Amino acid sequence: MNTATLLINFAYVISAGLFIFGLKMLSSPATARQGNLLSALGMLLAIVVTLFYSGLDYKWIVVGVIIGSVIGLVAAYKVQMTSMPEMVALFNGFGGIASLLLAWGEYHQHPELSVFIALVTFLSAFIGGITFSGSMVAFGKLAEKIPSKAIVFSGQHIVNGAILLIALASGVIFAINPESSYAIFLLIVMVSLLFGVTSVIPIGGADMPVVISLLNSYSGLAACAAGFVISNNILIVAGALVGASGIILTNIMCKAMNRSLANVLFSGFGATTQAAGSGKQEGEIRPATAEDVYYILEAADSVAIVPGYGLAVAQAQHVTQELGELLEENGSEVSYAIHPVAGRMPGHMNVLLAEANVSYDQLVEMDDINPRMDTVDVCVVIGANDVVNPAALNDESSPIYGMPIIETHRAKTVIVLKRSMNPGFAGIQNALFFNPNTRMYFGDAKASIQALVAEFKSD
Amino acid sequence: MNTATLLINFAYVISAGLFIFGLKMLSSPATARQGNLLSALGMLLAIVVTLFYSGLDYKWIVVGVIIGSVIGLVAAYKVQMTSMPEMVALFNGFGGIASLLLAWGEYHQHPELSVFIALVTFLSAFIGGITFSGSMVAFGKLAEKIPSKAIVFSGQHIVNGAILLIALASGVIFAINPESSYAIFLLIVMVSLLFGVTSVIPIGGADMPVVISLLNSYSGLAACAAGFVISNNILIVAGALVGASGIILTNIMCKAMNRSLANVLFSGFGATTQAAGSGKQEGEIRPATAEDVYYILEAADSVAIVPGYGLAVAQAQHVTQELGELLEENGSEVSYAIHPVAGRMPGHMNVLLAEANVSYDQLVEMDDINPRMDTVDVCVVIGANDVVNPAALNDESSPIYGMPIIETHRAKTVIVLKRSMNPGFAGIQNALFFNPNTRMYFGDAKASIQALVAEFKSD
Amino acid sequence: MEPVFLTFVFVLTIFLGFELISKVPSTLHTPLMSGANAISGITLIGSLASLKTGNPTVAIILGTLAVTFATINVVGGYAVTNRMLEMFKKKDDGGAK
Amino acid sequence: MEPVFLTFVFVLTIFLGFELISKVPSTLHTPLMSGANAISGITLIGSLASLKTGNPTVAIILGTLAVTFATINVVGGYAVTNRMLEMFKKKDDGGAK
Ligand SMILES: NC(=O)c1ccc[n+]([C@@H]2O[C@H](COP(=O)([O-])OP(=O)(O)OC[C@H]3O[C@@H](n4cnc5c(N)ncnc54)[C@H](OP(=O)(O)O)[C@@H]3O)[C@@H](O)[C@H]2O)c1
Ligand SMILES: NC(=O)c1ccc[n+]([C@@H]2O[C@H](COP(=O)([O-])OP(=O)(O)OC[C@H]3O[C@@H](n4cnc5c(N)ncnc54)[C@H](OP(=O)(O)O)[C@@H]3O)[C@@H](O)[C@H]2O)c1
Repeated sequence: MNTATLLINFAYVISAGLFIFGLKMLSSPATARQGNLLSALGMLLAIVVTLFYSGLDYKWIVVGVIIGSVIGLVAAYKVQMTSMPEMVALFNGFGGIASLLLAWGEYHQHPELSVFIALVTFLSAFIGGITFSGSMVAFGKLAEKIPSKAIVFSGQHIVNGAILLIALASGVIFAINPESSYAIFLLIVMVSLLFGVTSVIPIGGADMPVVISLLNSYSGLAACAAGFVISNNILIVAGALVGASGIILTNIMCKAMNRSLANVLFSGFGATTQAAGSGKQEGEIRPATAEDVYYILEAADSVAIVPGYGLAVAQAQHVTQELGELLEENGSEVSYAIHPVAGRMPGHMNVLLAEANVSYDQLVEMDDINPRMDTVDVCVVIGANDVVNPAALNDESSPIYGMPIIETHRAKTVIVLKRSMNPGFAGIQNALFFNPNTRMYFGDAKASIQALVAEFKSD
Repeated sequence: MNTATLLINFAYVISAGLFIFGLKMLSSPATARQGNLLSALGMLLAIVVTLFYSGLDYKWIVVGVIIGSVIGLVAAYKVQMTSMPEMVALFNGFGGIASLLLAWGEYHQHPELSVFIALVTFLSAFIGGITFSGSMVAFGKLAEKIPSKAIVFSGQHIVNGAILLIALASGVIFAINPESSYAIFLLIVMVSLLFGVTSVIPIGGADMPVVISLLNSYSGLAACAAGFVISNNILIVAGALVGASGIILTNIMCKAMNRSLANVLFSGFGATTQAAGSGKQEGEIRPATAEDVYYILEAADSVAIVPGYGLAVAQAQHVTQELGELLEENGSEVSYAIHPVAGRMPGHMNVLLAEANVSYDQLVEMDDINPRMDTVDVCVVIGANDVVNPAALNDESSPIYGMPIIETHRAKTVIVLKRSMNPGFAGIQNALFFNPNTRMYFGDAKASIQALVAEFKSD
Repeated sequence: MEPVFLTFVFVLTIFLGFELISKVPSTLHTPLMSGANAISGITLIGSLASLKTGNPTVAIILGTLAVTFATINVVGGYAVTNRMLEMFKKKDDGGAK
Repeated sequence: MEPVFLTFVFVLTIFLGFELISKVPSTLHTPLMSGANAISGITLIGSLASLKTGNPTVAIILGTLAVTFATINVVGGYAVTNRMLEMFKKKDDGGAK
C-alpha cells in the first residue's frame, strides 16, 4: 500500500462527505441546487484522484469518458421535462450495466477469488444485470416503445421463480469454485438480463415509477457489491446512499397508492384492472365549451387547480400558470392541489409547476386541501384522473380502493379537462365525470386552457 | 486473521446497529427506555463476543468486571435524582481514564509504533487524561467538595496555553520516535491530567453542565482514538456517536444561555460577575406568608409554575406535583413552564417532574408560555432565579444579557420561593424580586410548599 | 479483516442514508431520484481504476464499456438534476417578483 | 489501508450521530447525556481484548484498572439512565390515570 494509494483513498473520504452534504442540502428547495452541485463536486474529486493511480490505460479512459459525457450531456439537455421518468430509467440502467461490466472485467483478469469475493462478484453482476434490462423495459414502457400495459401470461410466477432459482444456483456454484466457472459466470450474466425483462414486463406502465425507484435502489446495491469486489469504500458509501434513497422513495409511493410493494411487483395490476373497470359507464356526462367554463370561472371566489399526468403530456404547465394569474387578477383565490402520486414520478407536478414559475405558497398538499374542499367554488382538474377518482373512497371492489385522493367531488363545481372518456393509467372508469356538479371540457389540455386564456383576455 | 476474529468483528457490526437503534429510539419518551435497553444489549453483545478472543487473561478480567459492576450498580441505584449531573461527570471521567490506560497498556507492550498509530496513541492518552481530571474537578464543584466558584488568577490563559503547548510538543516528539520515548509518554499523561484540572478550575459551577457535556464528547473522542490504536471499529463507532452527541448538547446549552462556547470556557464567568452584580440591591421587597400566598393562589384562574435549580436542591418535585393537583381541584388551570437550562443539566426539570408523575401535557416550553404570559394570573417561581431574570432582556451590562428567559415579570402576580436574597448560579441580583407585583415567599422550597399544601387541605 | 471494515461502512451508510433521505420533502422527490441516480454512477471510479495498461483485450473492452456507461449515468444524471433544480430556483425569484 | 477504512467509519458515524442526536427532544436531554456517557465506556471492549495471558505486570495492572473503570462507566451509566427513563415511563401511566 503506497502513499499515493493512501492519499487517493483519503480523498475518497472527502468525496463521501460531499455526497452526504449534498443529500442533506436536498432537504430544502432553497439549497437543493447547491446540494446537487456539491454532490457533483464530490464525484469529480473522486474521478480526478482516481486518475492518479499508476498504470492506468488513459487512452481507453479518455475514449470512454468523452463518449459517455457527450451522450450524457446531450440526453440531459434535450430531454423534455415531461420525459424525466424515462430519462432516469435509462441512466439508471447504464449504471447497472457498468457494475456488471466492472465485476466481469475484474473476474476476467483475476479468476482466483475467495468465496466472499466470488459472492459479491456474483451479486454485482446479477443485480447490475437485472437493473440494466429491467430499466430498459421500464424505459420502453414509459416511452411507449413497447406496450405499457402489464403483459401477463399464466405460469408467469413459476417461470420467474425458476429463473431466479437457476441464477441463485449458478451463484452458489460460482462462489464455490470461481476459477473454473467462466461459463457459469456468462450464464449468470444472461440469466440476470433475462430476469430483469421477465420481472418487469408483467408490471403495468402506471407502476413504472415504483419500479424505476426500486431499480434505482438496485443500481446502488450493485455499486455496493462492486465496491466489495474491489475493496473500495467510496463505491460502498455512494451505493448504499442510493440504495437507501431508492427504498424510501419506493415505500413512499406504495403508501401513497395504498398498495404493498408485493402487490405492485406481482399482481399484474394494469392488466387485470383494465378488464374490471371497462363496463362501468353509468349516468350522463355534461360537456362544456370554453365559453361555459369561462363564465363558471369568472364567477368563482376560490379555485383549486388539480394537475395530473395529462398536464405533463400536454405540456400545459405554462398556460396553466398564465390561467392562474388571470384568475387571480379577476379576484379569485387560486391554489394548486398536488396529489403525491399525480403524474408519473413522486413530485412530478412540483417540478412542472416550478418550471412554469408557479410560486411555492400556492401549492397545497392533499391533506391540507381535503378538509376545506367543501368551501372551494371550482376545482379545475387538468389531466388528472385516478388521483381524483372517488371509487378509491367508496368502491371496495375497485383496484385503487383505499388510495387517498383529492376529493374534488366535494367541491361546488368540478371542471375536468381531458381529451376523451378514456381511463387513466389505473385503467378504470371515474364516477366523478358523471357527477351532476361536474362539467367535462374535452380537448388537449394545452389547447383547452389556451382557449380559456383567450376568453379572459378578450374580456 | 482467523475465523474467530472475523466472527467477533461481524458481531461488532450488530452491536453498532444496536447502539444506533438505541439512539434512534431516544427521540421519543415512549420508546426511550427500550432504546436504552437496546443500547445496553449492544454493549453486552460486544463484551460477550470479545471474551472469545483467544489467550485472554480471564482472572484479571473477572476481577475488573466484578469490581466495576458492583461500584457502578451501587452508585447508579444510590444516587439521588438531583445529583445526576455529578454522577454523569464521575462516570464520564472513568471512561476517559480507561482510554488513557488502554493506550498506555498497548504502548507498554508494543512500543514500536508507526507514526499514525503513535499519533492516535498520544490522542487517546491525552484526551482521556483531560477527560478524567476535568470530570473529577467538575464532579467536585457540583458536589461542592471544592469551591464551585470560578477560580481565576492572572496569567491563567498563558499558563494553560503553555501547558497545552508542552503537551502538543511532547505529542510530536512521541509520534516521531515512540520506541525510545517512554518518559515522554509519562510526561504526556501527567500534563494531560494537569491540563484537565487547570482548564476546568477557572470555570464557574453554573457552567459545569456545559463542561460535562463537552467532556462527554471528549470521552467519546478518546474512545475513538483508542479504536484507531487497536484498529477496532466498534470503539470508533461508539466513540463517534458519543462525540457527536456531546457536541450537540454543548451547543444547545450555549445557545440557550446566549453565550459562545469560548465564553463559557475562558471567561471565568462565575468569578467576575459575582462582583459585577453584588451592589445592585434596589427597591423594596414584599415578603409573604404561607397564608398570603394561599389566598393569592386560591383566587387565581391560571397558574404557571416555573421550577429551577432550587426545586432540585430542595427535592420539592413531589410536593410541587401535589400542589399542582390541589390547584387544579380548586379550578385553576395549571401549567409548568420549563426553561431549557433551568437546573443544572439540559432537561433536568423534565426528569424531576417526570419522577413526580407530572403529566406531559402540563409541561410548556419557554417559547410557548412567553407570548401568553400577560394572561397568566400567578407565576409561582420555585427555586428559579437566572432563568427568570429580566436583566437578560433589558440590562446590556448584565453578564446574562441576551439569554432568553421565562418572562414571569409580565404575569399579573409573581410568587418567588427561595431561601434568601442570595443570587443564583450566575451570581447576579434579580430585579424581578423588587417588582411591585412580586411577593417573596422565603424558606426551603419543600417546606414552603408543604405549608401551602396544608393550607389548601385544612380548607 | 477487510470484509468487516467494508461491512461496517455499508451498514453505517445505510442508516445514514435513511436519516438523510427521509428529510427530503415530497416536492423534491423527482430531483432526489435523479440525483441519487447520478450518484449510483459511482461505479465509474471502480471502472477507471480497473482500466490498466497491459490488460487483455477482453478486459479492455469490458472496462471501456463500463467507463462509457458509467459516465453517461454520472454526467447525464447530474446535468438533468441541475436542470430541474434550476427551475426550482427560478421559481423562488419568480415568487418574489 | 486500515487507517483509511477507520477514517471512513469515523466520518460516517459522526454524520450519523449528528442526524440521530438532533432528533432527541429537550425533554430527554439528561437521559441522552447519561446514555451517551454509558456508550463511551466502549473502551471496555478494547481493554478486555488487551488483557492477555503472559502480559508483563505493568500491562496487567494497567489493563485491570482500565477494565474496572470502563465497567463502572458502562454498568453505572446504563443503570442510571434506565432509572431515569423508568420514571418517564411511569409518568405516562400516571398521565393516563
Ligand atoms: N406520481 C407517481 O409517483 C406515480 C407512481 C406510480 C404510479 N402512479 C400512478 O399514476 C397515476 C397518476 O394519476 P393522474 O390522475 O395524475 O393521471 P392518470 O390517472 O393517469 O390520468 C391522466 C389523464 O390525463 C388525460 N390526458 C392525457 N393526455 C392529455 C392531454 N394531452 N390533455 C388533456 N388530458 C390528457 C387522460 O385522459 P384522456 O386520455 O381522456 O385525455 C387521463 O385520464 C395514478 O394511478 C398513480 O397511482 C403515479
Ligand atoms: N440546565 C442546564 O443545562 C444549565 C447548563 C449550564 C448552566 N446553567 C445555568 O444554571 C442556571 C439555572 O437557572 P435557575 O433559575 O434554574 O437556577 P439559579 O439561577 O441557579 O437559581 C437557583 C435559585 O434557587 C434557590 N434555592 C436554592 N436552594 C433552594 C431551596 N432548598 N429552596 C428554595 N430555593 C432554593 C437559590 O436561592 P436561595 O439561595 O436564596 O434559596 C437560587 O437563587 C442558569 O444560570 C443557567 O445558565 C444551566
